[in-house]
Amino acid sequence: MNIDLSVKIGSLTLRNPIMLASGTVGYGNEISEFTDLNKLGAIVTKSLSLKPRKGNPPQRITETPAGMLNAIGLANVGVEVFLKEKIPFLKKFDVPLVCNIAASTIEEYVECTRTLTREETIKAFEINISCPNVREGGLIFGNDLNAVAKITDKVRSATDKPIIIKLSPNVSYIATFAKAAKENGADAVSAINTLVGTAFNIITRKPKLQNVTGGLSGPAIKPVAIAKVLEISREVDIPIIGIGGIMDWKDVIEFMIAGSSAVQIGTLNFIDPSAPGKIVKDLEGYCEKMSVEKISSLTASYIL
Amino acid sequence: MNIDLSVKIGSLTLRNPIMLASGTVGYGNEISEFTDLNKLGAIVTKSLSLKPRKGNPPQRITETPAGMLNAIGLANVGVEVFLKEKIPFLKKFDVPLVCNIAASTIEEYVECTRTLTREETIKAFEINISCPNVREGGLIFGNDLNAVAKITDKVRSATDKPIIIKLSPNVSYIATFAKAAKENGADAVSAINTLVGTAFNIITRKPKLQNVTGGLSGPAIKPVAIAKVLEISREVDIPIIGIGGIMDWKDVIEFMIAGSSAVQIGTLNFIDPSAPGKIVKDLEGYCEKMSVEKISSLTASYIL
Amino acid sequence: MFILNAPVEETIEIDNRIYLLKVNALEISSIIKPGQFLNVRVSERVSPLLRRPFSVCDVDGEHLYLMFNIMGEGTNILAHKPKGSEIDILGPLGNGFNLGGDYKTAVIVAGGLGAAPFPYFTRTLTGKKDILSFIGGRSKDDVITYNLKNVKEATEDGSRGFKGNVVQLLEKNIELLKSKKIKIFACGPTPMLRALKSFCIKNEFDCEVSTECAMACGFGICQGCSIESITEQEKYLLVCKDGPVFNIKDVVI
Amino acid sequence: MFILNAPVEETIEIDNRIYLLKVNALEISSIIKPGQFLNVRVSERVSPLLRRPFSVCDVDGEHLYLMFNIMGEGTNILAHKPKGSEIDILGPLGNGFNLGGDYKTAVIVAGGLGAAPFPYFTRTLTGKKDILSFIGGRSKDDVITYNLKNVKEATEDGSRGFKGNVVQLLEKNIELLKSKKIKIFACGPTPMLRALKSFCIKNEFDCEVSTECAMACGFGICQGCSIESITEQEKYLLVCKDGPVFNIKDVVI
Ligand SMILES: Cc1cc2nc3c(=O)[nH]c(=O)nc-3n(C[C@H](O)[C@H](O)[C@H](O)COP(=O)(O)OP(=O)(O)OC[C@H]3O[C@@H](n4cnc5c(N)ncnc54)[C@H](O)[C@@H]3O)c2cc1C
Ligand SMILES: Cc1cc2nc3c(=O)[nH]c(=O)nc-3n(C[C@H](O)[C@H](O)[C@H](O)COP(=O)(O)OP(=O)(O)OC[C@H]3O[C@@H](n4cnc5c(N)ncnc54)[C@H](O)[C@@H]3O)c2cc1C
Ligand SMILES: Cc1cc2nc3c(=O)[nH]c(=O)nc-3n(C[C@H](O)[C@H](O)[C@H](O)COP(=O)(O)O)c2cc1C
Ligand SMILES: Cc1cc2nc3c(=O)[nH]c(=O)nc-3n(C[C@H](O)[C@H](O)[C@H](O)COP(=O)(O)O)c2cc1C
Ligand code: FES
Ligand code: FES
Repeated sequence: MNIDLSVKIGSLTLRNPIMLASGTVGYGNEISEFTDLNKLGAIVTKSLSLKPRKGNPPQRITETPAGMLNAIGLANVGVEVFLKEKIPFLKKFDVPLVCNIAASTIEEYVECTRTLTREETIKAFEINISCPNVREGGLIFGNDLNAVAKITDKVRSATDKPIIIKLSPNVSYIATFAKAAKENGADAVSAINTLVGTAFNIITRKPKLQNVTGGLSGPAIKPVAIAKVLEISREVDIPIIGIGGIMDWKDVIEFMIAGSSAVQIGTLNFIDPSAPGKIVKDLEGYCEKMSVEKISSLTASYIL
Repeated sequence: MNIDLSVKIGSLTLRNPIMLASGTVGYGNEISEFTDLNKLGAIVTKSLSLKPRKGNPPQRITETPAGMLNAIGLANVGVEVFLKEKIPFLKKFDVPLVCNIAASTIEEYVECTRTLTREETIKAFEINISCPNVREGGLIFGNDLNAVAKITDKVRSATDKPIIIKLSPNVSYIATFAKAAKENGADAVSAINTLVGTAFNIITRKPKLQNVTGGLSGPAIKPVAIAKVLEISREVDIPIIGIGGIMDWKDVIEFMIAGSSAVQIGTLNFIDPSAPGKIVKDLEGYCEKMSVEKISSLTASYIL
Repeated sequence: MFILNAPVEETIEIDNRIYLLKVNALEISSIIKPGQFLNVRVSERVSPLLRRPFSVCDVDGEHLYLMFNIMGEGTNILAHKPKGSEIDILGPLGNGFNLGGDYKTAVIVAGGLGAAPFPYFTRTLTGKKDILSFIGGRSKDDVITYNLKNVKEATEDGSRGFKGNVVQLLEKNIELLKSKKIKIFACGPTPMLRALKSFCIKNEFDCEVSTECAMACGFGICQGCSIESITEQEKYLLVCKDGPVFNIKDVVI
Repeated sequence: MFILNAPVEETIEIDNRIYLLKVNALEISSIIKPGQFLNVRVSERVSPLLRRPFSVCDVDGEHLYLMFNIMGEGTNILAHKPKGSEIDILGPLGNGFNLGGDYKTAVIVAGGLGAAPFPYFTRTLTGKKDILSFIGGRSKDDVITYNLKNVKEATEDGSRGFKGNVVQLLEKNIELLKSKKIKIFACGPTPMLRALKSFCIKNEFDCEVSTECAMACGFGICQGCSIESITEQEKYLLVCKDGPVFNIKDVVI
């Protein structure tokens, strides 16, 4: 059987639905030792800001039941160094590169996008409005419907490439945010970023993370992520990239059934950096066995 | 050393901070075979509504990574049967009984409270505005600040006993809800109820729960619960009952450090119904070892 | 009801992929009845989180036997419990089969792992009633006849015994069944139970069935294991407390 | 870097509560250097979720040795890995000790489990440099001298060797140390490293230190293992990639 694993995110076609999530693969070099990037759907860079960011002081991560908390604080090399030092490596691969952008002001989002869009290796933008570990300019954009609308609109004017808005799960109704993104020109949304969480050391009574709170990721959040994907899928007509706790091909299928066009693999990369490649193979096996000719037919195939 | 495990929730004094969470111990009889109720801080009944409720059709529960989803749908015997058939058993114990109330309208909350408050065995009310599995009257109270304010105010007029508002975690800023509860006369808040989640059967493509979505509980949600407790503790001056994923005495200490005056044990009762009693003993051991004379001194003892 | 750490005495793979776990638990073995079950904590860790329910398969003095195949993580862990380790079991739970009554022949009807409760059932009833066992499976590897008596087999692919499902095998033996004073005791997959229900109603056979569903607690506090009752419309029954054995007429299968 | 399933050949409790795990992993054993580490997946299950980092303790042909004590769930699982099972290891990771340079005597300074990397270190340097080992612990049970050479011991409670901490023991031996051309190689708890740093700066000793911190990936993609650099203010260094061995002057401890 001829299996078609390709999926579409707006005008962008991916050879399969497996993307690597922002912040969990750096700029691609380390993970390329374990997984053939050319076999993946896309890779998303660590969130980039206009200027380099040092990130939060240590301790930045801690394990929790079936999950982990991180408060990296968007440590990144900045747009300029990225273009000069990271793009040459990424150019060597035939895999769509999605640039994730994080900023403290709307102007910074626009400026980053405008600068990066000239680089042809970059095929799309993912706009991180939802990082729970940075609060600058007094705004937590991800929880503010107007901010999301405005950022989407402004970034839309700054590039012709597909725009993906990465949504925060820490809101009452995520679908309203997806709707605002769509109405302001986004091509897709990704869901979800991490949940706000914390943990304390019971001896020192201090938070385990220097930043006090962090973002919860990993299998623990999977049921929440799938519910958010389903909520968006039922209420808004926009491609969804499902993220949260994916550990194997079965989780990928579950996310697709719930409404995802593609998925991103995050925390799993830390545990098994060869997993993304394996999952692509497993998906092919599944489609063969279940006679699924086009994997994209699984998207939102739920029976409620 | 003389260890004082007692804690106060408004005017209510508990002999220790260990309460049994609503919906995870029925009306107390089955669990009394495994844990001596007289040794606990308090027990909270399954949510009661004015009339009996059949609850959701099966399948109602499913396991998830380090957690479980439930969509019981507030199955309960109703206020009348509760008073007639369940109270006589509960009367035999010397443990504060907290009645949890769930309703579809504000009037129903008031009516339930008014009826139950006459029963002297009942020492306090926990108002469940946050059940994710029932949507009647078109409102999901837990996500509506005005509704929470109004329910608290009306219930306040219906009883002299302490009122605890059980908050939903599925909101952007839980502290604003705690504030509304406080300003309208609540004596305490409990945090958190379950997170909205779902899971699909990848063979049938149907949700694993007949109700489609359910409430996520268990260790998976602990970091989220502790962050919500901390958020309330930092912003609102009201006693907090911490709930979410407690598995042992260490988790209890962590919740107390983060701001909880007492805690509730939920999912753990299903796994080890003798655990609540053991945890009380372990807490005593901890206090002895760490020279903590009054366990209540741990509340909000975080060092940020 | 007891919660106890039972020493594992042996884990035997009795047939390909079918395991028998032997544990030592006198408190429970001395009171448990056929059709009752145990809720087993397979791990101290937070995953798998919930206990796993298993019928008592057999009892022999202080020993309890559980029978299972590897369905997922929980049963995989159980199958590899080393001798000498302990497992945390909670039981006895639920109502067992009602063995009394005015019948001469107990007719066991089981599909696949549905055979699990019947070795103990057979042991208990031997000498008191006649026993006839109708055991089905998809193919010969799925037909479990361990410690059963007077077995007639059915396989859907015809690889052993009658070709067809176990209810069709009952139909084929309808004259035999009608000639005796029987009561049916059944356990198996839902489609089998549905067919059996029609069969029993049509032929007016009394039938008790052991049902299965997802469970959290196993002893009545979570309300997770609801099953629709035929007689009571106002509430669901609980598989763990009101069952797992029901009269087949009383519940929606 | 390799990810591979390494067969467990032996788990030895070498001292009370100190375990030595011997695995077979030629790809890694043939290239790993003293001070490098492995990131070990202790379980296939979702809890514990993350890998656990361990220094290479010793190498012997195709065999790798890890040394640890039971700190929590992960090390508890590792300590009980049965012979013949496999563990998933990722490595070699990080930069090892810089063994070269213009010194005659390598001075090992370790506290508690900080001794873990030094058996391999000692094996590698034997015959090339003189070695002096200063090993400390709270009490005699915490002093690990397994496969070390020329050991001087310190315990805080005085139950073995010098009474005091290991840096005080260095102070006591300052004349000896000053009389030789030394380089210090250290690993241990943070308070020890802080004291050692002052000591080295004061006495102008060159010192490499193997640091520890919480890690998710171990190979540079999560940015979780940041450590403050003395020289670079604009960014943090990564313990897993830029370390775990640093010159003690270069990082904030
Ligand atoms: C009262 C009762 C008695 C039982 N007795 C036995 C017995 O004697 N022998 C035996 O092998 N099994 C028995 N079961 C079923 C057994 O509990 C499940 O097979 C077991 O829980 C699976 O656990 P797991 O972690 O291996 O699989 P999981 O990873 O939990 O699930 C693997 C697959 O099994 C299915 N499954 C999970 N739980 C159940 C369930 N309760 N019923 C049916 N399918 C399920 C899941 O949907 C999934 O497809 C009984 C169940 C009940 C309720
Ligand atoms: C580069 C490196 C090399 C290491 N080499 C060794 C070694 O050779 N031998 C050895 O025994 N240990 C070593 N460690 C520490 C080891 O990784 C931890 O002891 C282990 O991860 C604990 O896992 P656990 O699941 O048993 O404990 P957990 O349940 O994760 O934690 C138990 C306790 O240990 C503490 N802890 C957890 N991780 C670390 C850590 N990375 N560093 C310090 N404390 C921690 C926790 O705060 C907690 O108090 C090394 C760590 C690093 C970063
Ligand atoms: C260590 C770490 C760093 C992350 N950094 C970013 C980031 O820079 N930008 C971003 O949009 N998301 C970031 N994320 C979120 C992930 O992209 C992803 O949304 C989240 O981890 C949930 O997926 P998972 O459960 O598969 O990890 C980060 C996650 C982790 C664990
Ligand atoms: C099966 C089940 C039923 C529940 N029913 C109720 C309920 O009726 N009313 C209520 O306020 N909370 C109910 N809860 C929520 C718990 O009281 C508690 O807030 C939640 O489970 C988180 O705690 P845990 O992680 O310790 O279980 C229920 C939880 C579970 C798992
Ligand atoms: S399984 Fe909990 S009530 Fe039946
Ligand atoms: S541990 Fe992940 S970058 Fe160092």
